[in-house]
Amino acid sequence: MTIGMTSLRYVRGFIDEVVTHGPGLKSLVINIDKLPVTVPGQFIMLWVPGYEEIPLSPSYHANGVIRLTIRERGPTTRKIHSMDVGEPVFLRGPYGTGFDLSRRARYLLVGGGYGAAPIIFAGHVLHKKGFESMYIEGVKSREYGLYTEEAGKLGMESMLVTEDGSSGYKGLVTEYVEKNIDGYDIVLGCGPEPMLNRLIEICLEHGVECQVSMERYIKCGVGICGSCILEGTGLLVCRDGPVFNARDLLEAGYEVGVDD
Amino acid sequence: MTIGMTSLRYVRGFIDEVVTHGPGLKSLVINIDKLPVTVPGQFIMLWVPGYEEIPLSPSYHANGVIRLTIRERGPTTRKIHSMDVGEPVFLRGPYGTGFDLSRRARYLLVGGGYGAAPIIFAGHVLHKKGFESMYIEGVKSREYGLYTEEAGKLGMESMLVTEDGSSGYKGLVTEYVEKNIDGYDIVLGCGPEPMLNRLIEICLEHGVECQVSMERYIKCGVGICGSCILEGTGLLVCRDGPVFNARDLLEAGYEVGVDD
Amino acid sequence: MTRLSTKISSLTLVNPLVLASGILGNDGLLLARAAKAGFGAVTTKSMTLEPREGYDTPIIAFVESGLLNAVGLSNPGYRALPDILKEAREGGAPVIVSIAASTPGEFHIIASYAEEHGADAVELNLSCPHVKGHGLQIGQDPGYTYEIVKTVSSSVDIPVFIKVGITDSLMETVSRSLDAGADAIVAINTLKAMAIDVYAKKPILSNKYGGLSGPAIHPVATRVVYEIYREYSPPIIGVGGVMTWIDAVEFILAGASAVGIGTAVAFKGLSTAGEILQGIEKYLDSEGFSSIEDIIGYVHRR
Amino acid sequence: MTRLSTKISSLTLVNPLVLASGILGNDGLLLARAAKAGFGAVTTKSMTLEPREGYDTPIIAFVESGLLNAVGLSNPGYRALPDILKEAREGGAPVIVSIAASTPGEFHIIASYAEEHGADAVELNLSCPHVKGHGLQIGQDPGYTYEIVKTVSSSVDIPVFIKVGITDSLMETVSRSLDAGADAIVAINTLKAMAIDVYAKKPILSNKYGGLSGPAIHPVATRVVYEIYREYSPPIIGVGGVMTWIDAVEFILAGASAVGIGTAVAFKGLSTAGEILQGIEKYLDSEGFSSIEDIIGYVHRR
Ligand SMILES: Cc1cc2nc3c(=O)[nH]c(=O)nc-3n(C[C@H](O)[C@H](O)[C@H](O)COP(=O)(O)OP(=O)(O)OC[C@H]3O[C@@H](n4cnc5c(N)ncnc54)[C@H](O)[C@@H]3O)c2cc1C
Ligand SMILES: Cc1cc2nc3c(=O)[nH]c(=O)nc-3n(C[C@H](O)[C@H](O)[C@H](O)COP(=O)(O)OP(=O)(O)OC[C@H]3O[C@@H](n4cnc5c(N)ncnc54)[C@H](O)[C@@H]3O)c2cc1C
Ligand SMILES: Cc1cc2nc3c(=O)[nH]c(=O)nc-3n(C[C@H](O)[C@H](O)[C@H](O)COP(=O)(O)O)c2cc1C
Ligand SMILES: Cc1cc2nc3c(=O)[nH]c(=O)nc-3n(C[C@H](O)[C@H](O)[C@H](O)COP(=O)(O)O)c2cc1C
Ligand code: FES
Ligand code: FES
Repeated sequence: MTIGMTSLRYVRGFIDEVVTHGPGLKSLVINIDKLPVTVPGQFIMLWVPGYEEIPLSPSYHANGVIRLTIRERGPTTRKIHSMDVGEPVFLRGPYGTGFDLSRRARYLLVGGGYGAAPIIFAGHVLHKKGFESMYIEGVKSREYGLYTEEAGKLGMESMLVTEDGSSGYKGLVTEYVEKNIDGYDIVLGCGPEPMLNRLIEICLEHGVECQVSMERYIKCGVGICGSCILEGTGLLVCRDGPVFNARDLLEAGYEVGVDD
Repeated sequence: MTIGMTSLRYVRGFIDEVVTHGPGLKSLVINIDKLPVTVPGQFIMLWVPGYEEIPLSPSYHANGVIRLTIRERGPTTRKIHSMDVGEPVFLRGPYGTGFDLSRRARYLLVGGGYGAAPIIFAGHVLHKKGFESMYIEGVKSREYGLYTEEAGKLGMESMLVTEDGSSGYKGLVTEYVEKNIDGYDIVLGCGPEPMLNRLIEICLEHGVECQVSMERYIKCGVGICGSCILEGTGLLVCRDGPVFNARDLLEAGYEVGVDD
Repeated sequence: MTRLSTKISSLTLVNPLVLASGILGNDGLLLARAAKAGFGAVTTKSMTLEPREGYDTPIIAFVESGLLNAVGLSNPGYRALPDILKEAREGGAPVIVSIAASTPGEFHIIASYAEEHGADAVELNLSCPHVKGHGLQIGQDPGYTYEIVKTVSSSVDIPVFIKVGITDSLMETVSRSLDAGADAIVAINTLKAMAIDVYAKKPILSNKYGGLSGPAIHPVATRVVYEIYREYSPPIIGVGGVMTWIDAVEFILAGASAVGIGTAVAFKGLSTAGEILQGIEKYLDSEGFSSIEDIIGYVHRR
Repeated sequence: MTRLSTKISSLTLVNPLVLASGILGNDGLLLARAAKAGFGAVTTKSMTLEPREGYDTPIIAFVESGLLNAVGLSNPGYRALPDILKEAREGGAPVIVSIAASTPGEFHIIASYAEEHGADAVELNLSCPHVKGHGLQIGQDPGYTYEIVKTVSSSVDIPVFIKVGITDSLMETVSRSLDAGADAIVAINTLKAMAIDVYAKKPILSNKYGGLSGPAIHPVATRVVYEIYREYSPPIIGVGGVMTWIDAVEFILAGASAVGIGTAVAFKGLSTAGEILQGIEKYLDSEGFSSIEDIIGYVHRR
């Protein structure tokens, strides 16, 4: 895969809208014309000059509008959370692999925390294609919920899973998936690694295809610095991923179920 | 005018045929695929590694075959004259302006010496377009004749003018032109500068448009080194020319009739 | 001063674009033509004491990232300056005379002669990478540079610019030049390079080595402009790989008061000046700046 | 020896392509993967005595003519070498351990440790342009270089390569390195450069300065390879802007026995190795050469 020259320079966009979802969770809707269009699951690098640049998987991108859903975590995301409508941000990308949404199949979409971002984007695309899919989002508590409503509005079946039972199904998102996986052909997952590991196990048990988006420390984004290595596999998250087919991961030596 | 990137690198061609026209006059027919197509009057730079590179105006170019008609003059052209079928040569280009052959008009084509090269090429193109034209070639003596026969084969009216009367009309080519210019709309000329100067004067007198191809020492070919300046005009032969409309030349301060 | 105008020492330019030395600079009418095409100032080819034929062709080679040249300082010799200057000045823009020489005495002779015949500034070429005994070898010796600059700056009244190339002692050369009275720094000259044609199996240039210019050297030049501005903030003419208005603005933000253009002329012709100026104006508008002066060295401010 | 194989001192490579230092070189499995993707040898990231986090992002900036990086020598420290080497060697290609250090003693410690744990060669990085106290500052001092190379070459049996950058004393550094027992020269490292985003109005890299690689530096590297071969004809690994087989062949004709590749991996991925090798084979065929060895330094022969 050759990276297109257009993906290599920063493009400036301006914040058009700031959505506060819940504690430490915001989305920026950004007007940005010249950014090549992103496939759900691909990531962009966002740079606020004076801070670090960080990888983010858009929760929506079409017609010159990109939406980034961002959890406050450290200095850079804190800065981003302090930004207002009209301020500029700098994006380069998109990079890496996206979810394979090309097959007419039944998709089970599973997002955990801000991992819901590329998942709801995938939902939009699948909806547009008229493919059948269900959207499941796992969070600690209802105030962290992101996109079940948006999925519902698209006419998709959708479910919020909260650890504390404050809304929707009570428990871990993976428990809910395990109970409802029958009838689906492909599971798409993004979220904390233990969740993804469990998702892979469940899919293996049920013989269902599984694509997961992995997270590592991304510095260059283009497969040159080696920072984003998936230990023990020789795979790069920024170039071979972030979206991997679970089978490829396991074949490369990735080990699930070690840390939950 | 922006120079295309494809015109900037050398393309290797192989000599397919060597034609000996007369004393010190040869043509090389060269197979060369990747050279962008030349407009009659434009020039290419020919490089034989180990020697200088020199500007030449093709006498034919189509379908991956280019013909260069070359007078032996100094070390580089001597080397070229010693080359054989199968040997490689390196070309870059085409550069500069070509003759304007776009108008449905009656063209008088006038070549002097190896200046006949772009003129016969123009003849080929005009013939293909079905435009009316006459080909006149001026040389010292019949053994230096180049392309009157070829013009004849194309079905064009053609005339060899020899200074010694060994064939065709006896005299200077410009004398013949002066007598026969009536009825033509455009004169295209290439040859020694005194010939071109006289041609310009004749055209002025008869109110006929005149395009001439000028020669200066061309080193870079792309308008950067300043070597090919037409003194007193601020015009560059390699970029503003080599083909100039006589009117533009005179407006820029070019002086005719000074040295013949 | 209008929004595009800029100052380099005592020279005022209607706009910051300078035709770099060596590009069409042997002929006064061509220089005038460049000025009329939109260049805010024009520089002659580097003039030497004696006329120089220059090297055999090929004198130029195109590479992926720019251009190599080994013209060999071909020039008519400094005695041609009166004619060149007379014609060039009719373009209406200041004319900078570039000088290549080996000793303080030679530089002095040519600089004085240039001043006498109407040069608006002289530029001492301490950085030509492919001609022995000229240029880069001098630039590598800050002490000798000091001597040369001192000699010239104390003998002419017009501004004296110093053209530098990439050497280990670059910053020291700049510092000593400024100590010696240099009025502006021109950075950078080409980088010593080579291109081989794999089918010809030979270096392309007859001189084998040539100077690399164009997009290849732009990030190196930007770094140098930034460093010089950060350390000494003299007037700087940034040169190297300016192909678009973005490259020009990069130089100015880094600290350049003006921007030299060479290779872009080979690729796009003289009209490139107009396009770059348009781009700069649009940029000033869109970013809310009122003039070029507002953005000189801007990246250092925050 | 097959037609694509080549020798660098006592190392035999199945083909002349070497993964350059700093590209994916912190992880043994990645190095093995590069070997399997077709690289004839692989180089680790430059290893330092202590682990280094490296700089904040942005660590990379794209420019028209290539890439700027300021990774900041991020590496896990030389004590990670046993693991890296064990995994890397499974790729089947020789593994070159690059070392960045400040003193002969430090270079010695890391080189011996690398040898002990299976390195096929060590490469002394005397040329990193954007990390203080490492690299280029050493390369500018031929005497100190001599001391370092002497120390290392007399303490390990595996070949010792010297990686050089562009400095005024480059040829002297090479000469002293060879005197001191260096087995091959790796040329060149990146050039110190800067990229400014005109809308951000800031240098892009968090470190401001970075190393320029890619097409921009290829003609400079070709010149250096040519010069080193002409003067000393040691085994040379030519590095800098190899994007296509043509660039690789250019280096080999100029005198390189092998060709390093870095930036092309960012643009085209590891599969670029296969494409370049194919191109080289076709070239050998079409030009009537029987092997790589036939064309090493070919341009010097006529
Ligand atoms: C492919 C991909 C897509 C992502 N998509 C999203 C998204 O849509 N929404 C979202 O909120 N987040 C997403 N993330 C995570 C996001 O990039 C991090 O939360 C962000 O980089 C944190 O930056 P920070 O400086 O605010 O916080 P911190 O991470 O706390 O910064 C402090 C330091 O931690 C280190 N660091 C930063 N990121 C990482 C990391 N990933 N692993 C290890 N160390 C790190 C750095 O040294 C940094 O300076 C994604 C990550 C990846 C790899
Ligand atoms: C646009 C253009 C098109 C041309 N087309 C043709 C063509 O189709 N056929 C053809 O035979 N010739 C053509 N010429 C002329 C041709 O380029 C020269 O005859 C050739 O360069 C001579 O090279 P040489 O080294 O063999 O001879 P010489 O010119 O004797 O070489 C000796 C030296 O003379 C100098 N020199 C070379 N060319 C010139 C020059 N034009 N003016 C002044 N000094 C010069 C150089 O220093 C050279 O090293 C053309 C010239 C131009 C400008
Ligand atoms: C054909 C050519 C000739 C040059 N001649 C000179 C010269 O005589 N004196 C000089 O100081 N610089 C000379 N230069 C260098 C330019 O002035 C400029 O510093 C360099 O080309 C970088 O700018 P660019 O990338 O815009 O071309 C020459 C450059 C080229 C391309
Ligand atoms: C991201 C990156 C990191 C690098 N790190 C190192 C390094 O640690 N040690 C070193 O000697 N060279 C390092 N280099 C320089 C390369 O090895 C190589 O010399 C340079 O990039 C030129 O080759 P290229 O144009 O093929 O990239 C690095 C280059 C890049 C792009
Ligand atoms: S982030 Fe640099 S290789 Fe993936
Ligand atoms: S030949 Fe160089 S400008 Fe015309």
